[in-house]
This record gives sequence, structure tokens and C-alpha cells, in this order.
Amino acid sequence: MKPDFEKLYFQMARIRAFEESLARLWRQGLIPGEMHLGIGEEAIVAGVLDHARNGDGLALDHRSTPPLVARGVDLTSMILEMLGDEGGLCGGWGGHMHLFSRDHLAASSGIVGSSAPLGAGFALAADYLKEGGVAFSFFGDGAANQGMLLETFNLAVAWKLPVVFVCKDNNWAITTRSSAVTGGSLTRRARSFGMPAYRVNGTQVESVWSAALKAVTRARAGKGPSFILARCCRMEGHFLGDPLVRVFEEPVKQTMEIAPPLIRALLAKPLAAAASRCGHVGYIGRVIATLGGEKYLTRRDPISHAGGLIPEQARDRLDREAELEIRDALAAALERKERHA
Amino acid sequence: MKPDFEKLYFQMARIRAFEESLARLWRQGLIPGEMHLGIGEEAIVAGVLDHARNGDGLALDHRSTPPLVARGVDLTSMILEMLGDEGGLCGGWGGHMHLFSRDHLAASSGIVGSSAPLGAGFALAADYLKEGGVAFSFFGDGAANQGMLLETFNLAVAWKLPVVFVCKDNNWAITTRSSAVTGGSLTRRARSFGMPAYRVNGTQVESVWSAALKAVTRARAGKGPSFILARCCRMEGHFLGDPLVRVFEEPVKQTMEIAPPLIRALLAKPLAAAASRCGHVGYIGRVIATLGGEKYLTRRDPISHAGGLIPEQARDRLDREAELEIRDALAAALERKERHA
Amino acid sequence: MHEMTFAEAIDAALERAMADDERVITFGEDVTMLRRNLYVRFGPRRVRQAPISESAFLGAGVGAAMAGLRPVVEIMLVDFIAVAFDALLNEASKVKAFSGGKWNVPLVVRAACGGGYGDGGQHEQCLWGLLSGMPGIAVVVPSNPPDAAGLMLSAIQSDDPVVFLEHKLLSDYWLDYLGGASRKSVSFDVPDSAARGKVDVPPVVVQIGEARVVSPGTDLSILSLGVGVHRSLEAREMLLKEGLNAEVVDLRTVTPLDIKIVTESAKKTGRVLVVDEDYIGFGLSGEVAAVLGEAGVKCGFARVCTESVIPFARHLEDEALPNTRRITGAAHHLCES
Amino acid sequence: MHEMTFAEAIDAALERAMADDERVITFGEDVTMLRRNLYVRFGPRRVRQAPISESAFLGAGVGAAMAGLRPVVEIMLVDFIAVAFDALLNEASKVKAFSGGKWNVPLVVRAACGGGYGDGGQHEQCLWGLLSGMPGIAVVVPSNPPDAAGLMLSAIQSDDPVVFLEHKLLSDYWLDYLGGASRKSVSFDVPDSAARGKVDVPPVVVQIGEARVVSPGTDLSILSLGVGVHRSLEAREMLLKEGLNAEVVDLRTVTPLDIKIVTESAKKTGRVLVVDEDYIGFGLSGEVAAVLGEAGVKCGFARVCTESVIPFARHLEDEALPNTRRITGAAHHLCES
Ligand SMILES: Cc1ncc(C[n+]2csc(CCOP(=O)(O)OP(=O)(O)O)c2C)c(N)n1
Ligand SMILES: Cc1ncc(C[n+]2csc(CCOP(=O)(O)OP(=O)(O)O)c2C)c(N)n1
Ligand SMILES: [Mg+2]
Ligand SMILES: [Mg+2]
Repeated sequence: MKPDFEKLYFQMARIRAFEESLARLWRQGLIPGEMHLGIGEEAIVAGVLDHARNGDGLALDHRSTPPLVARGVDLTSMILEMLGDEGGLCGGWGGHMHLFSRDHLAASSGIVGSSAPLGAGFALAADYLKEGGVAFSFFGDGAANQGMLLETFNLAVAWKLPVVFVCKDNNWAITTRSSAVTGGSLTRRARSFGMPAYRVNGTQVESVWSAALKAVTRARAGKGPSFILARCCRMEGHFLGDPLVRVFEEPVKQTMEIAPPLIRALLAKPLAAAASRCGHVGYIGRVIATLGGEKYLTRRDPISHAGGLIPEQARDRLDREAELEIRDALAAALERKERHA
Repeated sequence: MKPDFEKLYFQMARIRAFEESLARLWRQGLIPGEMHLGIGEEAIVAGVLDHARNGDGLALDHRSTPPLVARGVDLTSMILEMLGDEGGLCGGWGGHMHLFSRDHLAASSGIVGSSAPLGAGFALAADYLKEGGVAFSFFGDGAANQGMLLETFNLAVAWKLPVVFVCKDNNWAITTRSSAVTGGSLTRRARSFGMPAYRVNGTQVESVWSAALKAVTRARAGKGPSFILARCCRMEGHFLGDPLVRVFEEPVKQTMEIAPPLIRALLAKPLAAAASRCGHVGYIGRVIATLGGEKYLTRRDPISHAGGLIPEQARDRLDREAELEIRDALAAALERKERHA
Repeated sequence: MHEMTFAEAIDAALERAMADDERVITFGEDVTMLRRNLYVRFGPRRVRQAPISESAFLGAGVGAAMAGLRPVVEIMLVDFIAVAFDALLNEASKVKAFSGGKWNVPLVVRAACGGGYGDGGQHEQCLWGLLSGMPGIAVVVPSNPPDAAGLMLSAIQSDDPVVFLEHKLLSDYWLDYLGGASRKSVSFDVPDSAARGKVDVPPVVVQIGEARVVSPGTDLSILSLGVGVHRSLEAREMLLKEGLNAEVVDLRTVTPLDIKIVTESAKKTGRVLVVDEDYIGFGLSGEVAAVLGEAGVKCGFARVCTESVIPFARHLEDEALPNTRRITGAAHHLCES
Repeated sequence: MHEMTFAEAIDAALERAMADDERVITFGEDVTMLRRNLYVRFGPRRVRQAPISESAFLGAGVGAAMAGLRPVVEIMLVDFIAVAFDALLNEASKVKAFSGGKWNVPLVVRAACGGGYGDGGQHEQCLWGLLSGMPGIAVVVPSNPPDAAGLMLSAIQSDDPVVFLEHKLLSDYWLDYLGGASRKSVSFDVPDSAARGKVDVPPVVVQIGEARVVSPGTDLSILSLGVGVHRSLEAREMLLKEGLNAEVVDLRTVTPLDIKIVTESAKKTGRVLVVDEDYIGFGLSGEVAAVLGEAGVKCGFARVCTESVIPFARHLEDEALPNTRRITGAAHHLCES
């Protein structure tokens, strides 16, 4: 089987355009609080969810908008939700980390790791209520160290639940490099619980798609869970306005804020340890450099890659279509918001 | 290196004698509540803790007495604790699931899985306060599915903590066969987090001893945690008075209690599913049979095995010494209790 | 009406609900044995044994409930909810609000609670106050077989999460397992009228949120629940002989609290004594004081609760948990001041 | 005295404690960045980054404290304590009792709490009531820089577990991170006097368990903590103009509650209004009512708390959390009835 690349590309373009419109709204101050975007994860989301059917469950983490866009949740009502409008998807009560669409059996949670038990629960219900139904559980590499997620791997195997675990591995959990706090390997971890695990390049939609096909087929056949580890890039920092990314964007201002206390700490008496302290400052600098770097230096944009898989003409057309769809949704949302104000 | 088999045998004999004296006290009604014995785990405890030194930490689960006996905690004060005496190890406040000896850096908890983070914490402190110190964390096969334990595997590897995880695998968690609810393999699980794992026959003290030597040596050298999976037998049911074991001990009485509601359920209307229901009754019967069977049919008594490794004369002498020590401790405890009453 | 034990009443209600509604399933550790009667009837798909992974399977219960099942998830002893607390605090109790009222979680969490049999401080807690400290869930604590059956039915029928707590001193099998009741030489202060009683077949639903005046009185109101109700009734007898006529109210539901019955009783007697086996601080007894204050009822107030970690030794435990000596003492003190 | 932000004051106290005592270490997710000043000074052994494994590392904190360290464990936002609740409920808070008083756990759990910046119901909770619902731990909630520094010192010096809660509206860096304060176009109702202030160097210890009368008054007592203190002070100004003279008390410690100051204030004014950003039910406000009742203080009682899951939309959130409109309304109502 081969994927329909135009369809996949279109989903990715829709997601990207949607995320970018959220970014604009957030920067304008129209969306409160944290805002974690899924920019960089488009290929994973599109590649996996291309296999989803009506009635399949969707358990999401704090980067929940891309899968919801892919599953066809009404875009206007999602934007209205972020804007805190009572006409929003959740009446303004959920916001960007708690998006729920009962019609799509899709739920998200801001508690890292909780999308695993939730997905297992959706899969359990499918086992009773929906012949061949599956559930998708999305989470990050940081979440893969959360106990409730690990024990869910076991539960899903023990109960042969039709769930597909998708780890979007951007190698960061906020400012912590996952490789520095994660022992062993995540695919081996998943396999050790008794399920198949696939490691794919999450910026290449076709690789994700193929792995997901195997995982979903297995689940629909009643053979139990699978795990997909998809490497990707965090292109926008942890969240919008990420202070460490800002060091790159406004180097003077941010450095003025960050540096003085560091210098004080560097020189705090007793000075005995000054040499090693310089090393510690270096570490801070390196983390900031890498974090910012991912945004500005990355060349692993999944959209460019997917765009290369289809004719240029098609790409332009799909980009336009996606732009239009998002622009319309945005306009409708803002108009309604206006009317309400 | 070779173990001192007489020393190991003596520890095992002490543990067995101690556990048996607790069983008697419990049966007499002098100890309240649940009572989980470590009978069947002697070889694991003795084999591992032979490598323990002063200042090493000990994090225990609900079968905590054997390791405490092995580490030299005062036996009289432990018995007094079980008897609820204020002169007990914990003033009568802890009881058999919450035994604490600060002097031995030994603590237990009745929450399944919590001995892992606790052991990691002891190991963390050793890293600062005790050059070459290690911590031992004991738990069961059921606990190996507990999230906090799994994430501690990762934490211990990430932080290179000097902890030795010891899983006493009796293949049961109360009435649940672990193999029925555990995916994959436990040694692979541990390895997948990035630590060495050893699978040993936990009824053969020399095998345990050798694996523990490697694990402890690694930990003391600052190279991080290891995992030991030691298969053993649950010889006394889950706890004393285990109702499923009682079916074997008082078949008529217990069957009269257990059977009627089962028969009612078997015949509950609508009867459509009666055939499969018979299968379900069969399952219940099989679990009871296996559970009881372990007690009455087992031939994997670690004590007999260890006894075979030393001259008969030595064995008799050590048995006698152990008996005497426990008898004295018991007498002292009962006397003190008497005086208090 | 059938004569049933407390435990039989609960399982009869659950069995009835499972027979009536295919969506009702139950899972948890050892449930195939603990609920073996249900297992025989309904088999391993609807009575599922779980690994020791409370956060995974309670979290899965939330998801399953959202997706259309009506799971009754067993957490064995309520103390163990600590390892799965997120599923209640941040998931189950919040879905309805987060979804703008569009999605609900018909989940029952069933757990045994309470002490009086010598298991110590990690296995004998009540925790109903703590569990009530978040909006969005109900917590019920029956004190006798018909209420137990009726509240279990209500809990299963509820469209929102309910924690159902079963006191171990009332449930013979828990006492057998954990108290070691196979021994003739141990004894427990089990209130007889509570451990057995007549239950309608099918059981009559008891609404969540409805307290009940068990014994009317005039001098003070003793508000309690679970085993505390029976300790209070015993204390009532003693107080009667000493010239005090206490009203005993069985709250039955911790949250939502039956404010009407609580305030009416307090207004009538002018004195409220809360007998609560849960910890004294920041829980049910405080909430009672607050709703009385909010209602403008200016009455005497006292409480007999558990004030420390529950000690292991039976004699220490008996003193730590509410007992008739402490209740009558507090009642006298309250009526004198 | 140095002028410091709330956040600087806390970290100054922590830095001082780390400099004075080698046994003090701190760990948690992202602490190398969140506490980068400490990291530069003390390095990766004493400022340790942790995987997202709260039950493992909080449980390890308990063990480390038992074994002789004095860990300050960061749980980022207090909401996340739910995944590590066992370490507090069944381990840290019980070791002292279980060991017969022979062993103690000098552990500080540090977490950010509170709302007012639009993050929604899983990230803005207070939970201090819930955390106080078990014997054996202390919970402190400072409302200004000197108290923040003084309570952090106390917490580290305490031989028993202390939860230290840092309100996000008072801590500029949290507001920057989570509220997106890099945007000029968003605003928060930050009480200025609280987010910055003069702090002694070294900071002066503030004893755990000591409340403080912030502004004396005669007509009613407003008891509050954290950001609520500042909302109450603002309300006090409005009430003064309307002819009501309110006393504002900053509780500072949730448990152990300062019963003396609470009852004295209540006796003096005859009316108590609890302003508590935490959930209304089964928490601090109830406990205040109960200790007043136990002390025989018959006074008016009302509370302004959070009554539902905290909604995401800023306008809904502003109504859900205690605000001056609700406080003054409740005050008038209380004084009229
Ligand atoms: C239980 C819990 N701990 C900590 C947090 C704070 N937090 C939010 S996102 C995040 C990082 C998650 O990393 P990862 O799972 O890799 O997802 P990513 O943000 O990289 O997509 C953390 C630590 C949380 N929300 N929940
Ligand atoms: C978190 C938690 N869940 C459940 C229990 C109840 N429980 C006590 S012992 C036990 C079985 C433990 O099995 P295992 O770890 O294999 O130890 P074993 O008893 O077989 O030695 C269970 C489920 C508990 N104490 N704590
Ligand atoms: Mg990540
Ligand atoms: Mg076992």
C-alpha cells in the first residue's frame, strides 16, 4: 500500500497554517496563558491519523491542535475556544491544553503522560463497543519517563488493547534534553513490555505513514498495542514566547535580564569553586544556544520534505487551499467574537 | 570469589525461624491485621544482603522482616513491635508493614512499588554522604508493573544511583498470576532502561549471591544501578490465613463458604451463558488449586537447597543456633509484654 | 427483601446493574477472585483482572467511561488511590467542566476504607475528606446493607464520577482477608446491625446527596457516616442514660453534602458534634462547620475524628479512631459549655 | 535590606541555605534553568535536573531526607503533585509516626500554585487545602518577598516535611513563562506590593504556623493568604469608603493553622470572611470554621473561594477566583445579616 501524498501534504499544510494563525493570535495577546504549538510535528500527525476512521479514539497531550485539525474538528470553534469565547469548542472552559471533542472521541490533557491511560481507556471501550476500533495516544519523549505512561504500556499489552502509542520525540522536555535524563532506548523500552516498536524519522511523512499502517492494522486485528517513536524537531521552542528562544530573538534585552544574576552567582563568595562555575555558565549558554538554534538553524522542516514528494503545482494549490480554509475559519471566529463583545 | 555457605545458611535459618515464630504469634491472635511472611525468600535475602555493609540503605516492601533479620535489627524489638508493644521497634506505631530502623537505614512500606523510589533516595544520599555506599530495594513481581517503580528504573540510570533492585518473583500478586498481567519480560524491561539485569533461581542462594556480587560491585564503583530477578516460591499463600490456602487446609468448611454463591451465579437467569460460566468456575478452581498447591506441593524450599551445600553437622548446629536465638528473642519479647500488661 | 451481609448487598447491586446494562464492567486487582460470583456469571471480559498499575487502569477507566462504558474500577484500599490520584484530580473530575458541559465521565471508583482491625496507617485511612476536596466528583459512604446496595446503584447510574467507599469493618470478606478473622482469638468491634440487614430485591436506589436522620433527638446532633454512625448510636444509648438526648444523622454522602438536613438538625438541637473517622483537619468536619456558618446557624460545635496517623497497635488504634468514650465525652463537654 | 522580587527572595533564601549547609540540595524538572543562578554557583550535583518522573524523584526525596540530606524538591506546578501523591500521603507524612517518632523527613516540596493568567484548570490550582488533609506535613503560602524568604528558610530548617507554595502571580518568571508576559498586550492583576519588596540579607526566618494581622480592623475579619491577601487589602480600601472597617489577616501557613490569631481576630470583630483561592469545599475555609466552632467563637461566617474547576477564559477565570467585587459583596452581606 502507498499513501496518497497529496492528501497527506494537504493535512500538513492545514495544520501548519492553523498553528501559525494561533501563533499570531497569541502574539497579539488574544490568547491567554501558555501556547504549545505542534509546528514540526505535522508529518507525524498526518502520517498516523491518515489511518484513523470514524469512531476511533484520540488521546492527546499539550500539543493537541494538530491532531484535532487532522481529524476534522471544526476550526472556527477551536479558535473561538482559544479566544475564550463561549461559542468555543468547550465554551471557553477548556482552552488550548484541554480541548475536548466528544463527536471525535478526542480529548487532551496538560498532565504529561496522561494521554497514555486515556488512550488505553478509549481502546478498552472500542473493544466492547466498536468492532475494529482503535485509539491513538500521542505524547512526547519527556512523557516517556512518566510512570503512568510506562505502566500503561504494560496494561495495554496485558489487555491486548487496540491502541497505537505515538511518541513525538523532539529530544526536549522544556529546557531539559531528554537524552540527558532518559536511560536506555525508548523503542527497546516499549518492546520490553511485549509490543512491536517502530523508530521512524518523524519529519518524513511517508516513513511515519508506513509504520502507522502496521501498528493500526495490528490493533484493528485485535492483536494489541504498538509503539511508534518518531523523531522530530521543536521549531518554536517549548511554548510561544519561550524565554530561551527569546535570547535569540532579542539578544540584548534578554541577555541583560538573564546575565546579571548569573554573574552574581559566578562571583558569590567563597570563590573557591570559580573555575567549575565557569563551566556551569557554559552549560547554561549551550542549552540556550541549542534551544534557540533548533528554531533558527533547523533544516528538518517536515513540510518541505513532504512538499518534495508531490508536484510543485499540486503543492501550491494545496497550500492555497489550506491557507484559505484557515483564513476563513479565523475570520469567522473573529467576527463572532466581535459580535459577542 | 566464593560465598561462605555456612554464614549464608545461618542467615536463612535465622530468617525461617523468625518467620515461623511470627506465624505462631499471629495464629495465636497476638499479632493483628495482615501478616505477609518471607518464607520462601530466604535465599534471595541472604544472598543479596551478604554483600551489605554498615551504612548501606535498605528499602523494603510488605515482606520486610527477612531483610531486617539479616541486617541484624534487634529481634526482640521487632517481635514487640508486632505485638503492638510500646517497647517495639517503632513503639507499636508501625507494625509489620511499616518497620523502620534508622540505625540500619532500613525502611519499609505497604504501598506496592514504593520501595523503589525510597531505595533511589537512599542511594542518592549515599552519593553525597557515604563514599561507596549503596542501597538495596526489594519488591515483588507484582510491583514491577507499578508506574513509580518503572520510572525509578529510569531515574536511577539517569542519575547513576548506586542502587540494587531486587525483584522477588514468586509469580503471584495476591490471587493474580503475574504472568497473566505482565507483558514482555522483567529482565528485558530493566535492561531497556539501560541497566544490567540478572535472572537467577532465587531458591539457590549461591546463584543469588553471585549476581548480587556483580550488582553491588558495580554500584559501589559508582557505575549505577542493576536489577536482579530472582524466581522463588510463595510457600505460605499471600498472607497468613490466606482464604484460598485455607480451602486446602479446611476443605469442607471453606468450600461450604465459597461454593453456594458461585453456584447461584452459575445458575443466574438468563441461563444462556451457562456453558461458559462453567469455564469460569473452572478458572476459580484452578487458581485455588495452584495457590494452595504451592504451599503443599512445592519442593523448591531454598533452605533445603542451601542445607545441601554444607556438611550435615554444620547444618544441625546452625539450625540449633538459629532456633535458640529466635527462641530467646521471643521469650524476651513475651516476658516484657507480660510485664507491661 | 433478603437478609444480606453488607458485602453481599454491594455485589448484588453491582450484579443487577451488570445484568441490566452491558456497558457496566468492573476491573481492578484480584477482582476475578474478590468478585468471583460476578466472574462466574459474567466472565473475564466484564470482570477483568488488572496488573498493579492503578494510575494506568483508573486512567483507562476515565477514558472508557468517556467512550461509552460504565466502568466500576476497584482500587482495593482507598489508601492506594494516592498512586492514581491524577486520574481523579486532573482528569475524571474535570472533563465535564473542561468540555463546557458537553462530555461526562460515568465512572465509579470502588474502594475499601477505614480501620479497626490492626493493619496500620497506610491501609486503614478513610480519605473521604481529601477526595471531596475537588469539584466534580461525588463521594458516598454507606453504613448498612440497604444503603450500600442503593448507593451502589445510584453510583452506577450517575453520569458523573462517584467514589464509593466500603468500610472494611462492615465487609466480612475484607475483615477476613486483612484482619485475619480466620483466627478465633481476634475480635473486632463490628456493629451487628450494619454488617447484615434486609435488602430489597432489586435494591432500592438511595439518592446521592441525601442524608438520613437515624435517631431523632433534641439536645445535640451527632453527624456521622460509615462505622461512625454505629459508634454514635451506641454513644446515644449511653448518653440517654446520662440524660442527654442526641439526634444521630447518617450523612451517607460526603460530597455533595446534604446541607438541608445538616442545618435543620443543627437548628433544632443547637449543638453539632461531627463524628468522623477521617482525619480531623481540612476535611468533612470542617466543611460541616462551614456550611453551618454560611447558613447563619450559630450553634455549639465539636468533633471527634482521627487526629494522627493511625497507629498499628490495636489499643492505640482504638483510642485514635472515634470511639464511644470519646464521643460521649465530647457530647457532655459540648452540652455543658 | 535589599529590594527583591518575590522570586528573588525565595531563591536568595535557598541560596543562603545551600551555602550554609552542604546537605541542602535541590532537584526537579528543568531546575538547572529555572534555578540557573543556583546552578552556576553550586553546579549539577546540588542543582539536579530530573526526568518527568515526579513519583520517582519525590519519593527519592523522601528517602534522601531520611538518609541525611535536606532536599528541596521542585514539583513545578502543584497540580502535578497528583502524579506523586503517594510520596506525600503514604510516605513523607507518615515516617515520623510509623517509626515511633524515631525518624524524620526534613524535606521541602516546592511548587508554584494559583491562577489569574489564563492557563486553565489543570495548571492554576492551589490545592493547599487538599495537601493539608493529612497529618504530618506543614503547608506554607507566602504573600510577599520577606515572608517568602523567611518561610523558605524555615521550611529548609524544619525537621519535618514542608510544602512551600509560590503563587505564580507573584513570581515574575512564572508569569513570564506561563502567562506569556513577553507580550505587551496581555496584563495581569499583579499586586505590586507583593511582587517586590525589601528583604533582609540574610533573610529573617518566619516561623511556620504564625499568621500575621496585616491591617487591623473592627467590623469583620478577612482571613486570607497568598494573592488573596492583596485582593482582601484592596477590598478593605473599598469597604472603608463604604463604612466598613475590615481586619485583614495573612494566614501564611495553612497547616498548622494559627488558631490563636484566627480566634482572637474573630472574637474581636465577630465576623469572619475567609478569602481562599483554593476550592471552597473540604479545605482551608472549612477548617477555619471548625476551629472557630471548637473554640466556642460564635461569629458570622462567610467565604469567597473558588467554586468550580478554574475556567480557561480570562473573564470566566476572573469571576471564578476571589476578586474584590466578590469580597466586598460577601463582606456587606455578612455585616448586614
Ligand atoms: C506531570 C507533569 N509534569 C510536568 C509538567 C510540566 N510540563 C509541561 S510540558 C513538559 C515537557 C513535556 O515534554 P515532552 O513530553 O517531550 O513534550 P514536548 O513538550 O517536548 O512536546 C513539562 C515538563 C506537566 N504538565 N505535567
Ligand atoms: C499501590 C498498591 N496497590 C495494591 C496494594 C495491595 N497489595 C498488597 S500486596 C499486593 C501484591 C504484591 O505483589 P508482589 O509485588 O508480587 O509481592 P508479593 O506479595 O507477591 O511478595 C497487592 C496488590 C498495595 N498494597 N499497594
Ligand atoms: Mg519532547
Ligand atoms: Mg509476587
